Amino acid sequence: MTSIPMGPQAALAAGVLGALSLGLMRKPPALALRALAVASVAGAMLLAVCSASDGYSSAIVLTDSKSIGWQYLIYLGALPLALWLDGEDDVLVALFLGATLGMSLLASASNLPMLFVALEFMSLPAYLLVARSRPGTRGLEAAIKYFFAGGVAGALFMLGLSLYYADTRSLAGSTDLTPLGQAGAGLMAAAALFKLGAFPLNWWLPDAYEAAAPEVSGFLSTAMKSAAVLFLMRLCELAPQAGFIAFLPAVGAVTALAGAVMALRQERLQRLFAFSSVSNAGLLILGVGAWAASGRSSEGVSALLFFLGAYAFMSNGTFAFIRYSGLETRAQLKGRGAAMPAAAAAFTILLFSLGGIPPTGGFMAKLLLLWRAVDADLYWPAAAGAVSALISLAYYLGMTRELWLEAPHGPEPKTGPGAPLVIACAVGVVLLGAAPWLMSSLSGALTR
Amino acid sequence: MNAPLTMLWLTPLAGAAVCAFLARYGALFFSMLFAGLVAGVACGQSSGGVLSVVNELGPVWAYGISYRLSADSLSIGLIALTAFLNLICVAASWELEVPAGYWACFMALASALTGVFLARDLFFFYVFWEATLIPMFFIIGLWGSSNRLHAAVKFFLFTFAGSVFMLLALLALVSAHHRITGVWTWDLAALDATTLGPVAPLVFWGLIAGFAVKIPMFPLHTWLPDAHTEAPAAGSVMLAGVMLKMGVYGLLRVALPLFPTLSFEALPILGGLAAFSTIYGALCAMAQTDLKRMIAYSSIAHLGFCLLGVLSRTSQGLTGGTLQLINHGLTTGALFLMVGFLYERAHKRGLSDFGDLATRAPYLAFFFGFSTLASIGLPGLNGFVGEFMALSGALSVLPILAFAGVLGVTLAAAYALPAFQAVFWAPAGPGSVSAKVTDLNRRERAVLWTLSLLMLWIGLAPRPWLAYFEPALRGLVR
Amino acid sequence: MNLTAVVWATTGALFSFGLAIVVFRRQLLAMLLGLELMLAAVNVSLVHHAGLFNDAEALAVVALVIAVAAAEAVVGLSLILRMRRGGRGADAALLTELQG
Amino acid sequence: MTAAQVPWAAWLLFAAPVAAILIGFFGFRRFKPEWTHLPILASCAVVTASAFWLAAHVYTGHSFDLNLFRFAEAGDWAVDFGLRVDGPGVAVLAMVSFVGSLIHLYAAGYMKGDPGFSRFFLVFHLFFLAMIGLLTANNFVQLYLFWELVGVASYLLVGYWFHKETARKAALKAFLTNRVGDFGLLLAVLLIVLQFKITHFHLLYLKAASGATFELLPVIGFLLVWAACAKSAQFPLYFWLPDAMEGPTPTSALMHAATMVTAGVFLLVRSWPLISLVEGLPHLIAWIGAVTALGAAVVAGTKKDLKRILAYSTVSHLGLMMLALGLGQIATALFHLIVHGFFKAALFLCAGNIAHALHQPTANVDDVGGLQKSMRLTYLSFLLAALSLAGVFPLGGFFSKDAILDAAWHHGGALAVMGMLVAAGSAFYIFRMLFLAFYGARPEQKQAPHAHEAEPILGVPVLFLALGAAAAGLLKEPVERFVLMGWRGMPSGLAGLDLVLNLPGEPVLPHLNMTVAVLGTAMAALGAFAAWRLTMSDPGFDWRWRGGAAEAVFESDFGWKTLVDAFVRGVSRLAGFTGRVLDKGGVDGAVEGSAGFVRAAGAAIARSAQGRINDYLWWMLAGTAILLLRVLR
Repeated sequence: MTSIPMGPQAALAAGVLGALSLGLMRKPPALALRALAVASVAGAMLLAVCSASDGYSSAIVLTDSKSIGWQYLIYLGALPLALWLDGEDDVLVALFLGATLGMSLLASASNLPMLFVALEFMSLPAYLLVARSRPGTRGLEAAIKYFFAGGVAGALFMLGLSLYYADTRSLAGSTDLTPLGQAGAGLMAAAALFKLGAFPLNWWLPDAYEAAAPEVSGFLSTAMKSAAVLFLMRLCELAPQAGFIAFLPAVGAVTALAGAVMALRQERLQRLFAFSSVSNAGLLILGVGAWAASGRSSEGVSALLFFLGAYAFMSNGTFAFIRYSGLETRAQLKGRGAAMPAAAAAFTILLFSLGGIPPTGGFMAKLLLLWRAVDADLYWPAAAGAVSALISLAYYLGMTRELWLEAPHGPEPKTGPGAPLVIACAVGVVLLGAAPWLMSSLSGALTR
Repeated sequence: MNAPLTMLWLTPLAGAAVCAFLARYGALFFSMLFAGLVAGVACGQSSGGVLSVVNELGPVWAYGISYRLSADSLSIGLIALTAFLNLICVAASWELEVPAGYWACFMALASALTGVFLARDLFFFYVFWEATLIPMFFIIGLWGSSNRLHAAVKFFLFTFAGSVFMLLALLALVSAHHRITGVWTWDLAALDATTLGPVAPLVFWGLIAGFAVKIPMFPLHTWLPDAHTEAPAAGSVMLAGVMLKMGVYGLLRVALPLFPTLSFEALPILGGLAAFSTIYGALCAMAQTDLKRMIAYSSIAHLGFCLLGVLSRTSQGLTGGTLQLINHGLTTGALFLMVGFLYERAHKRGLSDFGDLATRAPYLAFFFGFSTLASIGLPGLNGFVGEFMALSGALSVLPILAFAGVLGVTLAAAYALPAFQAVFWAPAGPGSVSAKVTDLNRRERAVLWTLSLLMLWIGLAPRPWLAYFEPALRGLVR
Repeated sequence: MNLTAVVWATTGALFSFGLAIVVFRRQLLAMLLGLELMLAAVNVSLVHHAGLFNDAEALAVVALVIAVAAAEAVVGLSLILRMRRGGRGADAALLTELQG
Repeated sequence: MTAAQVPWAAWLLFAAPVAAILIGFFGFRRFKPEWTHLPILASCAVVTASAFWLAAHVYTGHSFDLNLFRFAEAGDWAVDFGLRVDGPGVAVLAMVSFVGSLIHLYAAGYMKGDPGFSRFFLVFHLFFLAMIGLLTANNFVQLYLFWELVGVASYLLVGYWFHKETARKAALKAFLTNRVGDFGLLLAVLLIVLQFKITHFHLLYLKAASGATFELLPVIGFLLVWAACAKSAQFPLYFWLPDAMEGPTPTSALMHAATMVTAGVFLLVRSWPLISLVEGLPHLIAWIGAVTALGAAVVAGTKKDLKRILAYSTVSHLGLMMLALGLGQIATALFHLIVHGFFKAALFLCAGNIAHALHQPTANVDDVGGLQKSMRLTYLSFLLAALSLAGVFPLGGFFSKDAILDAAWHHGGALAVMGMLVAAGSAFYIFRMLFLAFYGARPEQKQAPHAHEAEPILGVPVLFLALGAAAAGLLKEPVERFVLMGWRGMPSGLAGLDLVLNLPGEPVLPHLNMTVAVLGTAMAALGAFAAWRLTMSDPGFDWRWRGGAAEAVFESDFGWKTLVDAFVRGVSRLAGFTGRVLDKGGVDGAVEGSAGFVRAAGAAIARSAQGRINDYLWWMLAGTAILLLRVLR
């Protein structure tokens, strides 16, 4: 297969343009818009596969195994939204594809300004997605909070970039850093941590995930989180001597704990899963820290890749269940298992997977990540990560208990679309758990 | 000869799937099939009972994780216990009006437990270990008694807490081993923990944390009374009968072989806790007013004896402690079943809710009394042999521990007999529900006869049982 | 006192000023201005160092930052306006429906 | 010697009871419960015949001891089970089987019509079987097995009338107290395994006497004594026995005469070669025995319940046996054990006949009086047994008691005085009982209107026992010979213990010492006279003195029972504290509390940013600042 330079990005950009063009029509055909979204994401995925063997590289973009792998993750996270988003709204489609394009660019960016541009390219549509995906002002409120926090993070990144540039005279990375450059790297890392939702830079995240439509939250928590992880990894690569790297495990541990602790007291499901995603982000940061601490080993990359892959199934699946079931709070979950057995069973599997119970993908993901931490002698952060998994299990089990073991009350909620997706995601995590080599050999074959 | 071992854990799992359609008939058929398979494998073992079948399908994934099963007499013994109690549970719950999931959960549980006892790759060991929690969570949560929800979650979280640290310990072990030898492996036989250096204590205590919760050892025991009390009768049987054994099995299979010196150095602490557990469990049992809770606390005491024996690392201690695992499964299993029968009839479990049952239900009284005597270590029944050998082992290593253990034996009568008297001998009080209690039916009697005869057999002629386990434990003798 | 120090002082002052506006003000539009100010402050330093290092690439970055700032302003303004139209004003302190 | 050469009689000892119990349990109990006693009585006959045959066999020098099968084994640790049919064992066995069989026969009449007839007989026979096993065990583990089985059977029998609260309490008390004693035995056995690696009596003694030092030996010896104190109802663990007469009378008779309390004394006889090696331990045993004998004799004189008087009398007589043991007079102790078995069984069954006549489970001196006329056979039996107990020449008790007093006299000092006082005390309480129950009919006593002689099945066994008690003095020489044979070598290749062990006071019974005989008889006469003075010549005395401080002292056994009760309360309070406060509140409280702690932490974090953008930004800046500080250090 011959590769097209920047093919995936081009596919997505075409999708954006296509969506906007369709929007010129008086009444844009919903089916066409949805098909366009799916086609763009799928096309990007296909083109990414094609570019795996001989990728295009230049001064500002590159194609390496990570960029390919992460593109898969991003498209995997985006695909559910492409399938289920509101096809009536051409702008929404354009925003979605635009954000995906930003992520895709982020995955390929090889220098700092490109990272910044990609970051903003990803973020700006995301703010609007959050604002627009649901009627009412809650989404707007969340988007404004998200916007200002993100804006400050972007500014901090740029300040860091300027400090770093002033110190190293390079926009692409350097090994030797004075305190000036260290500070710059630290500020840039803060921006990456913000995107991941590291505590205490996480506050925008629960608001955004709660206010957005569930499928959008799923998209943000999977595709965007994957992109942000790579963002942090690129920073580690560009500034291998940066002092923040040693600090990452601690940040990860604190985030994992704080996220789990906060999620425990949530009543609204989307907010709960938002905090759960914070907790998982903490594990990811820990994983990045471990990867960096162990000399950026390929095992560390595969662990992160696996975790994000599994998480793409788990998070998209849970948010899809929220959308499908129409249940908004934990109290509403009570006793609903019997009414929707298949989807609820799938949801339960996803919950167990999120809690890290074998034989699910979530277990393998946590195992691999914590193993990297242990392997890098990061015992305390690893223990904290394990404790966060334990705390998180309290609410995952709590939801299982409500779903199956308690008696229902109140009227039955109206179910929406999406049940097949929940089930597909559950099958996915079970496959990942039962045959974890599937993922590694697949990504191995595809990234080479 | 690879297939049988894989079949061993796959059969009940297949049974779980079939149960979804055939419910109790599927469960019965597959439990019998499973038991038959276990018997077949046991017969197929070489006469010495030593490790005879290794099943390796080659590395299935990176980092030395491989699918590796093996069965020595210790494994097969515990699997046989699993299969037997599973069959007993199916027979005992035969007339319950429960959905198909009930039977499926039991079969899935048997499968996971079998996996734990078969796995020789630590990764799979852990996977099976954790997998046992899921069916048990539903068994307690769906078919338990009034406070079942709290108990189910507490059970899951508490035991998970222990095993999370066990997992970290395993990871550290494998990593450290890799660092020293350059080989990634999770193979129990290949791992050598003696050269780990400073990581060794970390790994050891992490493993102990996981096992101690499961055993359970004071002060990590408080999940057990709740879980046992709330679980349905058959659930309690599997919980006490087999799941608690996982902890001791873990010690025998993983912690002791990997850390021969550390485990010995830790004897004062671990043995002390075990000995204390025997007294503490007995004292707590004395204070209980709920029959099931009392038996649950007695389990803590009984497992203390197993631990004392196992930790002593003497021939008699190890063998006796292991036999005590089986004994406890039979005896406590029988007791839990009978409390379950009572609960099915009267929906009460309090000591003061009953009375005069010896007159109303003589069979029940007979079996309950018999099992109680076995449980308090009456010589001639199974409990004595295990306790005696375990204590004999402990005595030769750290006499004060055995002293405490003997005190625990003494105290056992002080909770078991008053409880027996309150339920079976004392006249029925004003609020008593004894009138609802009918005597055991033919099926229930058959189940209890089976258990009782086994208790008697082990009690009178334990030698074949000991001889069966001894070769597998020989390597652990210090 | 060399020029670099002056530039850093200017950058620092502007950035801090912008940051202070964003953090302390409750008026959404003012906060947006503060955001723009922060990006602009960075540009001061970038332009200086691009000249110092004789690096055209950095100048390109300056242009990019301006473009991004503009895009940000567009998005921000649209959000703020929609919020006002939605009837909840432009006071940051009132946007607390989502919390916990 | 192989198992094939074991005489068939030895096998029958076990085969017959086991078969009888199985047939009774699976056959008669279900289909014809009122016939359950038939196979069991047959088994009694077989056992008795076998026991006597074996006694004769041993008497002619054919003791044997062999391991039959390996009970448990692990590595170099092993326990064998076997049979030891030697002098001391077979002597007691003969008495136990004979007396026991008579009691069985009696029970068949006594328990007739009881709703639990079948259950009673099965457990009763199990009790009997356990004692047979205990007497023929050839090692400590086997002995412990039957020792416990005896305890369990007694528990079930004492609690036989479980609808009565007193019966339940007494059963529990008996079992738990014995359990406290078993603590000693179990630990002793464990220590024996540890120290000697062997539990076989004979080999163990040979090893112990080999000259090597065994530092655990004193502990083992002490624990064995402790165990014997519980089973044989000696101070400080005697208190369960008087309550244990809550069971049906045949149970009490069997328990006091043959199967239960004798086990402790027998344990000490069996382990005598070990105990004698421990400096000072025999002396301790003697003192325990003397103190118990005297105290119990005094208390027995104050009791009103017929069976309770007899129970304290048993305690007292067991004390005498211990005294004899402690003074090294093993044969004397064993001889008294056998004689005591006869007269005590007879006395209990007489008390049972009285209660039976009154149609009550037990009889009180308030209830009866003047039975001499209405129950002649019982009276006669009681008289014979009582005279034997009091040590009146030429009845059995005279010889056995006299031998003990003689030994004490030889030892001199306080033990001699105590021995004499016990002789007086015994005569006092048994004559008091005799006078109160069979003579007079005092105004304070309820008239027993329908007291009538018991039917033959109740009367005849008693008479036989009483005759046995009277004639048991003849057994003195054989018992001596039996005991002597106990230390001898065995044809199966065991070296004689008498050669290697310098057993103190080699069991040669002291010859009749005229001084002691006269003095003992005088003391007995004194006791009898005192009893006559306080009952016959001052009939109201027994009722007058009660109710004061004196009765409280006697009722609480000089305060010891109060102490024990306080201890029991203390333990149960400790259990309550552990189970309800420490475990629920403390340990589990910490677990349950952790969830609340995590929740509170979450709430605290949430409170710090209540949805305001500015707060979010502050948090961001704080986080970034910390990161920068860490980076720049």
